[in-house]
Amino acid sequence: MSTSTKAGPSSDRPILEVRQICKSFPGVRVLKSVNLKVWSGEVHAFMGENGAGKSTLMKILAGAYQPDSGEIILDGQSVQFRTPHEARLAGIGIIYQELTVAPNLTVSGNVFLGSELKRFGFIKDTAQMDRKTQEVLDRLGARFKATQRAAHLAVAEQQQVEIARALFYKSRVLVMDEPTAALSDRETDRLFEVVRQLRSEGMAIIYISHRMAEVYELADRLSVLRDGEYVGELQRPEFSAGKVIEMMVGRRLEDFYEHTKHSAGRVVLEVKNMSDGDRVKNANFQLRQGEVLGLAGLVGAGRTELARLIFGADKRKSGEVYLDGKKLEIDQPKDAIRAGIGYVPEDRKLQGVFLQMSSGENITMNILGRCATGGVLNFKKLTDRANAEVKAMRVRTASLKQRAGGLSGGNQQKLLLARWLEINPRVLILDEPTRGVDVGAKAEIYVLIQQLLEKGMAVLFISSELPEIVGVCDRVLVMREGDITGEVGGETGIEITQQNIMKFATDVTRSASNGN
Amino acid sequence: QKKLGVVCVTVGDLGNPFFVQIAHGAQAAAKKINPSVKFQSESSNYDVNNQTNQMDNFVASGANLILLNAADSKGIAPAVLRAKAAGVTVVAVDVGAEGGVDATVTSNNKQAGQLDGKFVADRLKGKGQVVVVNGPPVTAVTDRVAGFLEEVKKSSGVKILSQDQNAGGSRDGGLRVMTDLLTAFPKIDAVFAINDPTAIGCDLAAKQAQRKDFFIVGVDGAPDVVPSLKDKDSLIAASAAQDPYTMAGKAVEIGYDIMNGKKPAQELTLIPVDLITKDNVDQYKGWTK
Amino acid sequence: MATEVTTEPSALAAAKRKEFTRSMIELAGMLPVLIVICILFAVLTPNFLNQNNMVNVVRQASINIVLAAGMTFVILTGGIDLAVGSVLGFTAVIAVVVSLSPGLGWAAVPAALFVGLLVGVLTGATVAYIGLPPFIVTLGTYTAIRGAAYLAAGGTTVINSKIGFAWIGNGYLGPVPWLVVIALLTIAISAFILHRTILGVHIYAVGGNAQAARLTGIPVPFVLIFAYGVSGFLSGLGGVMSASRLYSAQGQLGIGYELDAIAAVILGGTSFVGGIGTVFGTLIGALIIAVLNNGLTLMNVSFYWQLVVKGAVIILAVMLDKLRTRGQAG
Amino acid sequence: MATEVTTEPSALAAAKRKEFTRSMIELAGMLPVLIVICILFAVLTPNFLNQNNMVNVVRQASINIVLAAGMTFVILTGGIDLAVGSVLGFTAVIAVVVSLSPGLGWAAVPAALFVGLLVGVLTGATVAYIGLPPFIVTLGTYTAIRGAAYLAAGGTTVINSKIGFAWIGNGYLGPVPWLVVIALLTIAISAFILHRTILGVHIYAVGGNAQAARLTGIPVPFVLIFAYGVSGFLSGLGGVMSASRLYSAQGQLGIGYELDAIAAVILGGTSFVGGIGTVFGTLIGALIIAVLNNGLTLMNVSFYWQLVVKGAVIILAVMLDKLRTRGQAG
Ligand SMILES: Nc1ncnc2c1ncn2[C@@H]1O[C@H](COP(=O)(O)OP(=O)(O)OP(=O)(O)O)[C@@H](O)[C@H]1O
Ligand SMILES: Nc1ncnc2c1ncn2[C@@H]1O[C@H](COP(=O)(O)OP(=O)(O)OP(=O)(O)O)[C@@H](O)[C@H]1O
Ligand SMILES: [Mg+2]
Ligand SMILES: [Mg+2]
Repeated sequence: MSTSTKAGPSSDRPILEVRQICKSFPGVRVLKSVNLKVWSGEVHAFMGENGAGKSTLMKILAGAYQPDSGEIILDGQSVQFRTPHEARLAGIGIIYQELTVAPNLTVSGNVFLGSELKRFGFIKDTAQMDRKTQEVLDRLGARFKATQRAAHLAVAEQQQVEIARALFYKSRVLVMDEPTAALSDRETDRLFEVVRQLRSEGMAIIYISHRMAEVYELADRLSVLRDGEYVGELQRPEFSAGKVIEMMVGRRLEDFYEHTKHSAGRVVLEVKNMSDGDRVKNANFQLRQGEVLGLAGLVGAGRTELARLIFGADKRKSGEVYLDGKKLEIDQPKDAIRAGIGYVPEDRKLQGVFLQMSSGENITMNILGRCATGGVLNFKKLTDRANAEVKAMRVRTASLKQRAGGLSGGNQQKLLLARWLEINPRVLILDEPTRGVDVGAKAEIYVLIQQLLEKGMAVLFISSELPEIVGVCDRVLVMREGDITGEVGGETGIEITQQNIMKFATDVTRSASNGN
Repeated sequence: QKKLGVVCVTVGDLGNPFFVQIAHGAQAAAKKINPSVKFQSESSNYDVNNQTNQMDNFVASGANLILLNAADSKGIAPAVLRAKAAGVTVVAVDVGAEGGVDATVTSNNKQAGQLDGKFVADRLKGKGQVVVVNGPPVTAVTDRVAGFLEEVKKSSGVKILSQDQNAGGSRDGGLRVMTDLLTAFPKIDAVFAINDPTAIGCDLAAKQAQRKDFFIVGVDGAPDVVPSLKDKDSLIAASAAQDPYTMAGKAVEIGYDIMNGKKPAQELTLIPVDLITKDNVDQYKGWTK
Repeated sequence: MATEVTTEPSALAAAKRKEFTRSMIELAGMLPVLIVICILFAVLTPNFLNQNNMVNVVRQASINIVLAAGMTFVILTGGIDLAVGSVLGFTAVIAVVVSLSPGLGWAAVPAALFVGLLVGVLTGATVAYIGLPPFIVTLGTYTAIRGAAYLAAGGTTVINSKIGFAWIGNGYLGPVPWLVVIALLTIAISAFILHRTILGVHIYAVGGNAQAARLTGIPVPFVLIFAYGVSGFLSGLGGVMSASRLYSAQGQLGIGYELDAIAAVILGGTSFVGGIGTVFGTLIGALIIAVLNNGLTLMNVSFYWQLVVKGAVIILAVMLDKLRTRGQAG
Repeated sequence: MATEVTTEPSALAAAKRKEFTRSMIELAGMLPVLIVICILFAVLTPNFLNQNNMVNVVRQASINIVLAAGMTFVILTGGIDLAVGSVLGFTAVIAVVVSLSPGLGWAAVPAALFVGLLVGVLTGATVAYIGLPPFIVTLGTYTAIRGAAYLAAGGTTVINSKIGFAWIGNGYLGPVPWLVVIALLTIAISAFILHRTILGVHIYAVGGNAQAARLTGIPVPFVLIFAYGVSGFLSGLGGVMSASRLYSAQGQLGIGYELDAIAAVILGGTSFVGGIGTVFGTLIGALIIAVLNNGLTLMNVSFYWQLVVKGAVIILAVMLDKLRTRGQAG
């Protein structure tokens, strides 16, 4: 994980300049006169809180949206992109934040989506596309084939499809909007290698991420956006977490992972021989009261699958779950919830939040029974509970009636946490709870986790972001290809470090032979 | 003597008692000729493409005699041609059909309309406002309406208030359309409904609106209209009665004769209709069973 | 780590205002469109506004209102029920047939409602447990139950001119026909279930995000069975209303009613995607359709032109609604 | 960056095998169900398997095949087209009316096809640019165009017994009726467009993930207009086939055809969600429906029972398909 040395403009003229861009959606001004300069051969980090307008600006650059006013200057020339295709031809590539993979198409179909190779002008050249895609996939070290359907790819693999798509064109500027949100360390490292190589080839890369560590590692320069307004930029030597966060949120924020180690209590949850015959092989572990047990591993290691098995969301092949020494009969999530197990799923939008329902309804979804007589809801009670949670969790919502879909990712995540806190589970499983969440909200979520522990809960914490695992967990289990291959922290005597975790997460023998 | 092995019938709508009687009449007549006859009835739902398919399927299943109640007398012609080419005898019932059917047996729909029209004109003494509650645009219906209009228009004092509201030929359609027409026209003297279900629907609508300023005439002489005719409070005054059961039986007999080389006297056999009114309903025997 | 996050008051206020406008617009829904249509008819035809005719319109809408209320439940879960018209026909026949059996007259209404409920519950179970697409399941029942209706009626019209429950279709409660009372009660009870009970929240949740609903412990199969059950039950009620109004029933009763019911629901602003919509909207939608039918007939527009106008108005209404709510969408 | 990631051969092979099984199952689709039904009929009724009857079945399916092929395009984009039956009726009337105009006989077929295309394109544009739900737009056209069909026919049957394009509906190419040739050609061309051209990929992409399609620069509005345009055009072709077969047309021609077309598409394995399905599947689906109609008639099953059996078979077929592909789903 070496840090790049080369930095800064290689010529006087930026390859891309954005001047005074404004953009409104009906009822909201998202961008207010934003400026940005990007030079060839640099990685330019672009930071800001959830909803600051980063993605919107990038979509304008990529021709997906039209700006209301302002100018884009590419290589000294004022340009206007009416379609994504035009932007692509002009040399601007983009990896969108929300995955733009069509699940029903093959990988190569996705890579060439919108710019298919053709014969006679309209017949698709499948063979050619497959071949070229496979070349790029190999270069990215992808473990899937060009001819495969995209539907069954993991999120990280879909991310690789996006990357492959962007690499295809000789882009002069490449926008990466949170490309690592779904990646774990190994894929992230590989992506960084690609980014560095592209930089050395003279490409300009705009890199958006909520992970400070990545920005440190990769960026040469950094611009910050707050509430649609351009705040300023920092050169690499000026980077510091405090400063960046201050620029982003407009105030100081210290000590990111504040974690008081807890003395683990008695065993609350015990999982024995858990297996689904496919992705999870015979998992055994114990979870103690008042501890945060991390579950680390590469993407696809089977962590989510294990969590879902415990929760009863998927069919298990074998395995038992004990809570406080009592065996549980869990066939579906309902049973797990009744027993006192909560689960915050990894895909917020798909599996967690009810986007079309109000914030209040989202929070109280699990306590309807308690706030009702004979099935008829007591709205006073519900509103009180929801208000209390909104206050306690500092959910930023206009009112309890605001649709959850209108909230930022961090705030949606808080709704989910609030929902579970309302029923006070004994065990809470958090699957990637900070994915795509900005630093401010992340810090708040960590604080919340501490509060849960103080209430006597036990937390199973799944994350692909190693610094976070290291910072938050008391003990960490590491999974690889469906097996729990190791444990660090706690009584093992092995210190919780990224290196120690990675040792268990990767097949040491194989990665050694790869010389990686 | 050729054997009557398979008899097939396709009619407009097997949900309508009238057509069900056609099927029953045909089956009974066929059974009389050959007790082990295979009998098949289909409903075209007034869709001529569908009916074309049914005709083809009949031919494929080895029919000797097809009774055709055409959804569209012209559109069905190619199917008739194909059936004829395959050596099947085709008799049109209730509605004429082109394409060279061997015979046609029909109640005189135009006459039914005319009888009703004459009744209305007479009772109104040639002067009044008349509403026609129309039905699906099939010939059996358009013929009735044409006959009715032809007759009432002979009297210059008759004014047609409405004649193109489609009540679908059903009770609920009649009820719905008539309710609106009653609102639209505060003064009505007579109503012509294209069949009895529609007429009963109109009667129900009048009851609900508490209107008694007019009378209703229908077509069919269906069993359910008989009590209405007998009922003094009912506005239904007359119905031009057909006899589907007899008509279909006749058609089978004629068809069987043709199969055996006995041509009927004339190609078109018209079963006359009778006008049943409140006065003569007690003598009405109803549809033969 | 006691970081205080101060929210910008201006942004929050703007969001609040937006929230308010949205909920007002949602509440009003298609009401403005209905009012515009009514004003047009009032100007164009003198009889339209008289009180009798207004009662008339609602009475004519009543069966569709009842069917559409059930359809609202189903569409809210993200499904569809094509079978409502067939079930209406089948149950109407059953009601009349049972009412004709000596000594069993009292059982006519319960029998029809029960059969409707049963069909709905079975449909729901098929959708919930076997996971078949609702469109195809109900296309199957649409066809099969139509056949059953013909069979039950023996291919003719079954008639009972002394039907025991004639008051439903022809009686009045004060100046209001029972049909109207039943329709409005159906809307009120549906609204109560949808907006005031746990089950209601669960229905919206399942329609909005079935996966999330399962993961929050909502009994998704039960919710689906309930929704289709309601639709079936209300179709049975529609059958009873129809039979009582006509003193009779026949196999083809209710053909095509499903499209009117669906149109009412969608005109009422309920989304096919599920999870969005209200049963009040459905009421407005059903009234729009009934007013169109009534007004055009009063204007003596020919049946053919009525079709053209009705089709055009359906599209225009939704278009207008779209334009009206544009900007509030975010 | 010459890092080679060695993938575990076993896992990869397993994945490949799975992928292969899946695509085989997808390709075969409902074919096994069709075959089972055919075998049943062959055993139960002697006339079913004779060659004439086989040609018969396909000829009877031909119009539905053409409509369903167009419907496949629309459903693949995640939409629906309820208007196909109405457009068929309208264009059939137009074809006959034009064929009757002196000197314009040659224009009959082009006119019908053009009108169908136009309706489809306008529908597509409304869906694409105004963003109205396809169900409601086509419910509107379903109603309005039915009215137009009645008006064009003047409420009666328009007839031309010397229709210039009679060969379409009644001629043969060798032993095969032209109707069948046209239906199969339609399937072949549709398959070519869907599976071999860029436009095809775009249709699947729009149905699979409309947002992704937009962001990657696929001209989503054009794709939608094309899909609805195809459906309209093929409905027009259906109208021509129908008019030619009957030497005539009337306003109510094609009522209810949309349900048969949709049923064929869904039986053929195309998903309502969009983006999944093939036009070969649609062919199988249409044949299943035609075989059912034909076989049940040959077996002398009563009309009422035919409905019951058809409905049950539709549900059973999808259920069977579900069970068959279960396990391959992961
Ligand atoms: N199509 C749209 N219509 C209306 N509002 C939108 C639309 N797209 C984005 N917004 C709003 O614009 C604001 C900026 O969104 P954007 O996605 O650019 O934020 P971001 O900085 O990328 O946030 P994140 O870090 O969460 O990705 C948000 O308030 C969002 O709700
Ligand atoms: N319900 C499911 N159906 C099909 N595939 C699934 C399902 N859940 C997980 N997978 C796949 O199983 C593999 C293991 O994923 P899982 O989510 O369990 O691992 P993970 O270590 O949590 O990785 P991630 O970081 O992607 O969540 C991935 O390829 C994923 O796409
Ligand atoms: Mg973003
Ligand atoms: Mg995971």
